[in-house]
Amino acid sequence: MTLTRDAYGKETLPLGSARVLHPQSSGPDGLERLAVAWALPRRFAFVTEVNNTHIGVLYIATGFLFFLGAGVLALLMRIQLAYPGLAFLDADTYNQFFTMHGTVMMFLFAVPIVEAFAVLLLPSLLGTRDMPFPRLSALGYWAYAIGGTLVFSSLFFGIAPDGGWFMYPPLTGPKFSPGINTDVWVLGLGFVEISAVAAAVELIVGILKTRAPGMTLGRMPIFAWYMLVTAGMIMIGMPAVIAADILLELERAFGMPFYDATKGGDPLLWQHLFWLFGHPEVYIIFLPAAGMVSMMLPSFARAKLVGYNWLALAAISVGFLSFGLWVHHMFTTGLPLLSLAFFSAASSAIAIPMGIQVFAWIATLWDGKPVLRVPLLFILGFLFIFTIGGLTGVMVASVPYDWQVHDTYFVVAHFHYVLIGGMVFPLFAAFYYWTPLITGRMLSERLGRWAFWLMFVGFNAAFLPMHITGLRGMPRRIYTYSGELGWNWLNVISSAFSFVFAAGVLIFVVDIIRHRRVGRKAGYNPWQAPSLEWLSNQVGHGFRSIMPIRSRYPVWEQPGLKEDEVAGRGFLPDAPTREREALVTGPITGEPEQIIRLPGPGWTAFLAATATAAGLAAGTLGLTTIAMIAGAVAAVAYLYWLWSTDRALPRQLADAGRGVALPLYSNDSQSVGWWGMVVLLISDAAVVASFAFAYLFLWTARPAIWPPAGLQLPGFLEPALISAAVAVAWVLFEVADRLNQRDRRLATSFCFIVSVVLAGGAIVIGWSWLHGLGIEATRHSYGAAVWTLLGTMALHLAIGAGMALWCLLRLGLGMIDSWRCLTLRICLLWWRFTAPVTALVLLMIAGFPHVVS
Amino acid sequence: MSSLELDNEIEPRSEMGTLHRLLDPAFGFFVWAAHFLVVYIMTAVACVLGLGAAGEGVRTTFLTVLLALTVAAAAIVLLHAVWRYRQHRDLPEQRFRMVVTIGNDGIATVGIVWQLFPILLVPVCA
Amino acid sequence: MGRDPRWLLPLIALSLGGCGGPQSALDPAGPSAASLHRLGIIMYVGAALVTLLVTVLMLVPILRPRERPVNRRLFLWGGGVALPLLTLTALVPYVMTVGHETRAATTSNQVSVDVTGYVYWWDVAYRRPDGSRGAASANELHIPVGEPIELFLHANDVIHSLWVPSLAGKTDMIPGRVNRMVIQADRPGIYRGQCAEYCGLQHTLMAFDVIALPRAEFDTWLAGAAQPAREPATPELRQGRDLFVRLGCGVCHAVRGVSEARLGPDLTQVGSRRTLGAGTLPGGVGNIAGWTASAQHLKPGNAMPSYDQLEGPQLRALAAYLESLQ
Amino acid sequence: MRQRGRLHGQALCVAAFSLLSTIPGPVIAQSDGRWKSGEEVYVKVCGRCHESGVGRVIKGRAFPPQAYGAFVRHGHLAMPSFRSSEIDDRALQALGEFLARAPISTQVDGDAERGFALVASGAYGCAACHAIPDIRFPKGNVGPPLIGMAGRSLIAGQLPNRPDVLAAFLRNPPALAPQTGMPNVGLSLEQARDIAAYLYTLEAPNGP
Repeated sequence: MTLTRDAYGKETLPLGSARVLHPQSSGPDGLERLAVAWALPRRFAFVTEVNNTHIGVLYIATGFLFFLGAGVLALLMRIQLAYPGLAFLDADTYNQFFTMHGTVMMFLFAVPIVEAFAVLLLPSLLGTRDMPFPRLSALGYWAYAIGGTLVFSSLFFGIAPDGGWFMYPPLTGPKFSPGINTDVWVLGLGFVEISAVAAAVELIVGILKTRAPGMTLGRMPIFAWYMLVTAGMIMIGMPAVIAADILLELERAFGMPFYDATKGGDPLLWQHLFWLFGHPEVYIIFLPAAGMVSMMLPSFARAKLVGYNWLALAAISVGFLSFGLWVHHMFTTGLPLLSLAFFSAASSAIAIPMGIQVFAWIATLWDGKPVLRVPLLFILGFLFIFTIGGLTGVMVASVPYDWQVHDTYFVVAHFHYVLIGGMVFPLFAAFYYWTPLITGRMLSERLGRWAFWLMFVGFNAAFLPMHITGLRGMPRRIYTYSGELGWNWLNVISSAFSFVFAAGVLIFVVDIIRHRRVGRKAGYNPWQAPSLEWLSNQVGHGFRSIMPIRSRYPVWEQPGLKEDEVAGRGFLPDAPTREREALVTGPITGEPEQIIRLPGPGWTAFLAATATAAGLAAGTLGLTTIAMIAGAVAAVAYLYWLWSTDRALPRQLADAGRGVALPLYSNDSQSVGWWGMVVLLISDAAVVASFAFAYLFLWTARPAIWPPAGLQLPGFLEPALISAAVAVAWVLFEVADRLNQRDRRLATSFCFIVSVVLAGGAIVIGWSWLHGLGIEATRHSYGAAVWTLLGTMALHLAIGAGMALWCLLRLGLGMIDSWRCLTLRICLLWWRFTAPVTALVLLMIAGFPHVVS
Repeated sequence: MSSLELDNEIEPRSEMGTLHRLLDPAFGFFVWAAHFLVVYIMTAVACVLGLGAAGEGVRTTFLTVLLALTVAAAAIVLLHAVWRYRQHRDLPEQRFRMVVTIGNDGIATVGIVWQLFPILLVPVCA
Repeated sequence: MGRDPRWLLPLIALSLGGCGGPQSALDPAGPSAASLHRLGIIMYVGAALVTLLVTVLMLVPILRPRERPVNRRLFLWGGGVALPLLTLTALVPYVMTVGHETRAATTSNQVSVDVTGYVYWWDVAYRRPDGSRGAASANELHIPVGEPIELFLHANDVIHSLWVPSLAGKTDMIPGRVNRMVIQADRPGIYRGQCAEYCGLQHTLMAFDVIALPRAEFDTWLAGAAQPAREPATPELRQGRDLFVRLGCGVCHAVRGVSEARLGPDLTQVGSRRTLGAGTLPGGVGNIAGWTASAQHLKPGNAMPSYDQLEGPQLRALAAYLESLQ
Repeated sequence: MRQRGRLHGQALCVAAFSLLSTIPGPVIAQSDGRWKSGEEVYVKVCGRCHESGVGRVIKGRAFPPQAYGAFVRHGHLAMPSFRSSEIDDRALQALGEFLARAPISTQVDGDAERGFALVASGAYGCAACHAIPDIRFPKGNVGPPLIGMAGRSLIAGQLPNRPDVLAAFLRNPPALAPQTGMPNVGLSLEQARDIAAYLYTLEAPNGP
């Protein structure tokens, strides 16, 4: 074994002393070591497993159960609407049902299940053993599964949310919704936010950093492109709704009037923040589905994807443009026509990338000789239904036309065409396509055709008439209607065929249950797909060895790939550290950089998730003691988790196979931890930006009384002091990093201590400043916004101070040194973000009132 | 890596270099987003400040500014596209990057230029 | 704008069946609804053609006997770029010029009405020339035919949305904001509207009527509406009025000349209204009695309590009095 | 007021009694002295009173057949008793069976369909106070549910449930039942009869 050269030749790497780990030298062979390292825990300990492939299956199953549950709600509602004046459901129950149907379908089914597919498939599609933060995925899954179940079961106690899935205040404010129904909704969303953000971090860093060697950005499976865009959208979009949720809870729990017009708040603030997330949300759901379609099509068309580059750029375009559409949902709110028209024009622009995608898929079909199997049937159904949904989308994006159809059954029909067409049909295609990968058996072709035709006919016959129902005047969210309005027949048809659609889903469920016994054995690559996932055996370590990739369609175009993979002629045919490992590659070129050791089974993620879910739920229900206990358990679990990161590692290279040795550790921007922090900070920036937006927006809503008369305007002295203190603290952190490089432990410690003091001082000055100004949080929206913004920055400083203490502790225990300093550098990233942002926020708070008054 | 046939593209070794190379293909959309936010916020603020009641001259000036911003944004994006095209056209291994960059710039340009319709056709602050 | 696509109407009528109904956007009776309907028809036809194109294109490769080389460029540039770019470059400017009549400037002698959304009913107040609150009504908007009417939309509690599909699109009523909207009916008639923004438990039962009258009739109606309520003519009606006062109905409801409150619908002309409880029940003395006695049963969660403590004759007298308020 | 209502009832009873006395024996005697069926008995004898509005409606009341026999043999209030010489046991049995199965008498000069249309129009507010089986909304709970109106004994708890009385009550409820909460909604006589006819189509849920 000769080493050609080290991977990147950093000076920090003590090459001279390097002893390369060669695990082959003794003990059992590589395959056995892999099997041991990646073994699944047995029996009940399966909850400790964190492997993404394992979590992905659980994720999908859970999401599908929520789909069935919310579907049953829909059927019950369709019974109620079948005839005018029925009393099958009373008003209150109906309102809870439609709210839960929307909430569960959007938040507990659609977003989680597309992320679940990514979590399940991406490791093998990218040709890696696993993505970098498996515990994060596990945390997201368990929080979602436990929390989602709690939220769904609120239906059985009559405390389900009843404000509609977009929960407009003031209807959902403390005055008009005093019950806990709304809090249950916020709770549910909280879990989705945890799981979505957790999965998004994992996906972004995973896609960028753990690809097969040689898999450049241009060779990634197209699904990875779609998921990269989707995860990016989650990181930007989710924070807006997180912010809106926080403001709503602040108003409900503490009376801070953000949405209460009588105290200077504005209901439209919620709508802006909610739809800033809510519109991209539709594309967050659609894009992964489109990615799956793009993955499946080549297998059935027997041709390479036409316009891979075009699809990648279309995905990026959609990702960006979808953020320019949020007022799309607010055309009737009386905003100036010109403002509305900007959004109308932006909405129209998104038609181009959408058109590109649809025609690229059709061209792919033309390019080959299509084989009409069940997944392709669902894809064709998707193309048909989604096209109609997209075209009605152009209609509702036309401002004046939307004035007629907004909040009517036309819109109900439109978004079901978009979501069921654009997401559920591809999802069923994916179920039929990838089930053999998981279970090793094929689903029934015959039952599949039945399921498809029932779903296709049932869907169209149920939802096409709704366009007309809406145009004939039926608003959405009404539990009954008069028989004289001309909607009777249309509703009967919709109700009847909704059951036909349900019958199709039922057949699929039956098929899933029976195929484990009687399904045909799938064998290797049953669809003759071109992508890597069929090489993986989907248990534990997945690939025998990690194959270098030279093509977008490796299975078709790299002869001998399978043989080489099985023979262990790829990278990492062994487990040099005897732990779970993955290859870290460059985000652009896919050049191997490092071997990371991945966490194996452990209780941390499960415990943290359970405790978080229990704590949040108990808090919502007012069970303070339980909430506090659960919170403490969660805190301990998270701290333990953090403590266990940045592990001690030998300064060694490890044999990665194919004559390459790679380091086991990196303390700079090559490390996955650094990338994870950057992604999180982008998300955090979006939260702060949302609060800043709220502050500025409330002025545009009430320019005459904002800030309220008689209030002393803030001065610049305290902001300057605070900014200075924070800036010094940041600089000290930078200095600490440099000093640590030179092993100056005492001086480094001193920097940490001073920065803690400075952060604490800044918080105290800010506190007394606001009190001195007499700004109250509950009297007026101005005070509420100022307190929220400064509170957020104080929290950032407190976390920064906590990080300094954390580093101090680890330094003292010898867990930070000049080589092992990733923790310090990640905390440094936090300060690089917090210090300038704090100064900007302070400048805005001090300066803006002077500008406007 | 000698055992791999990698693109000629070289992995940037600096923090910012990687982020920059990752985000550059979406340059057009960052401009689009900035332009979109600026015209939207300018309109909202102008209407709050009473542009609706202002004289014809003020409104024309306002619209002219919007118009100029739009043309400038579109021009910047197109220049970026031309620049990247000249950089990459002779490098077959950079074709993917080039197509994505130019395509994004193109769609972003359409998105920016289409904002002319509202500016030219829709009454201000109505 | 553009050629009148009236020749398409038979086609649309054929495909949609009957489009009438008291609350249908497909049966426009005002200039705004008509121009939106015209826009709609253009888009329906366009959408149908594109759907047909996509469906045919995707079925051809499945159905054709043998494969043929494909022109990828034509698909991507033609279908993906040119098709949306050209159609939308044509459509978007047209869309932007439609519907401005609902925000049109108004002249000074126009009818201006303040409409306020409450959970779950509508307060209607006609502005006097000096801007003060004139004749009031509830859940019914009388307008003169053929004139643009200026509506100022308010919300008292939560967000509502005013929508009369036959006349114009909807505009939200948002607490803390006043939205302005102009509607016009081109022919006399009764046009039903309904709250279009979910506003809580009884969002469903929040309808109202626009009654378009010839100008002369409207003037008569408005003059009548501005008068105080008629004195009760019979002993029973007097008993009814006394009950109205004694039971505290006047704490919430205004009857011009009897009470002034504004928490509930103005009842000065309740006897002539087409509906009770914002479209929950038709008018008439029987329904008034039923509504008074069991408002919470008929529309649970609305602000009116059920007056179930009344004796039969009292209920009748009260109902008769209210019905006499024409 | 209440007093006057009771007087009305007594006057009606007296009138009925005097009418009964005019039922002569010859009507009963048949050419062969035998009854062909229970229906014949009803039409020829019972119907005299029970179809003319004098006696209560007895068709469609779903009593056990023996109960009819007991009434016939023992009489009831204004109704005279009939001996076995006037009607033999077999004929009585047949009569009982016929009556138990017979549908309600809709001997009202009204059109039930038109009546339903009037009720369903909502203009008179029937459903605002009464739950009516064919009307899904509203389902009032101010007055009693109207299901089973066909077989109910009393109108408003105080008036005999007879077609003419029902029609008169519908036209002007306070006139017949002064304490009622049901207002005069301004029905014409014809409309009232139509609605009465409709109400007599409303069987009890577990009726015959």
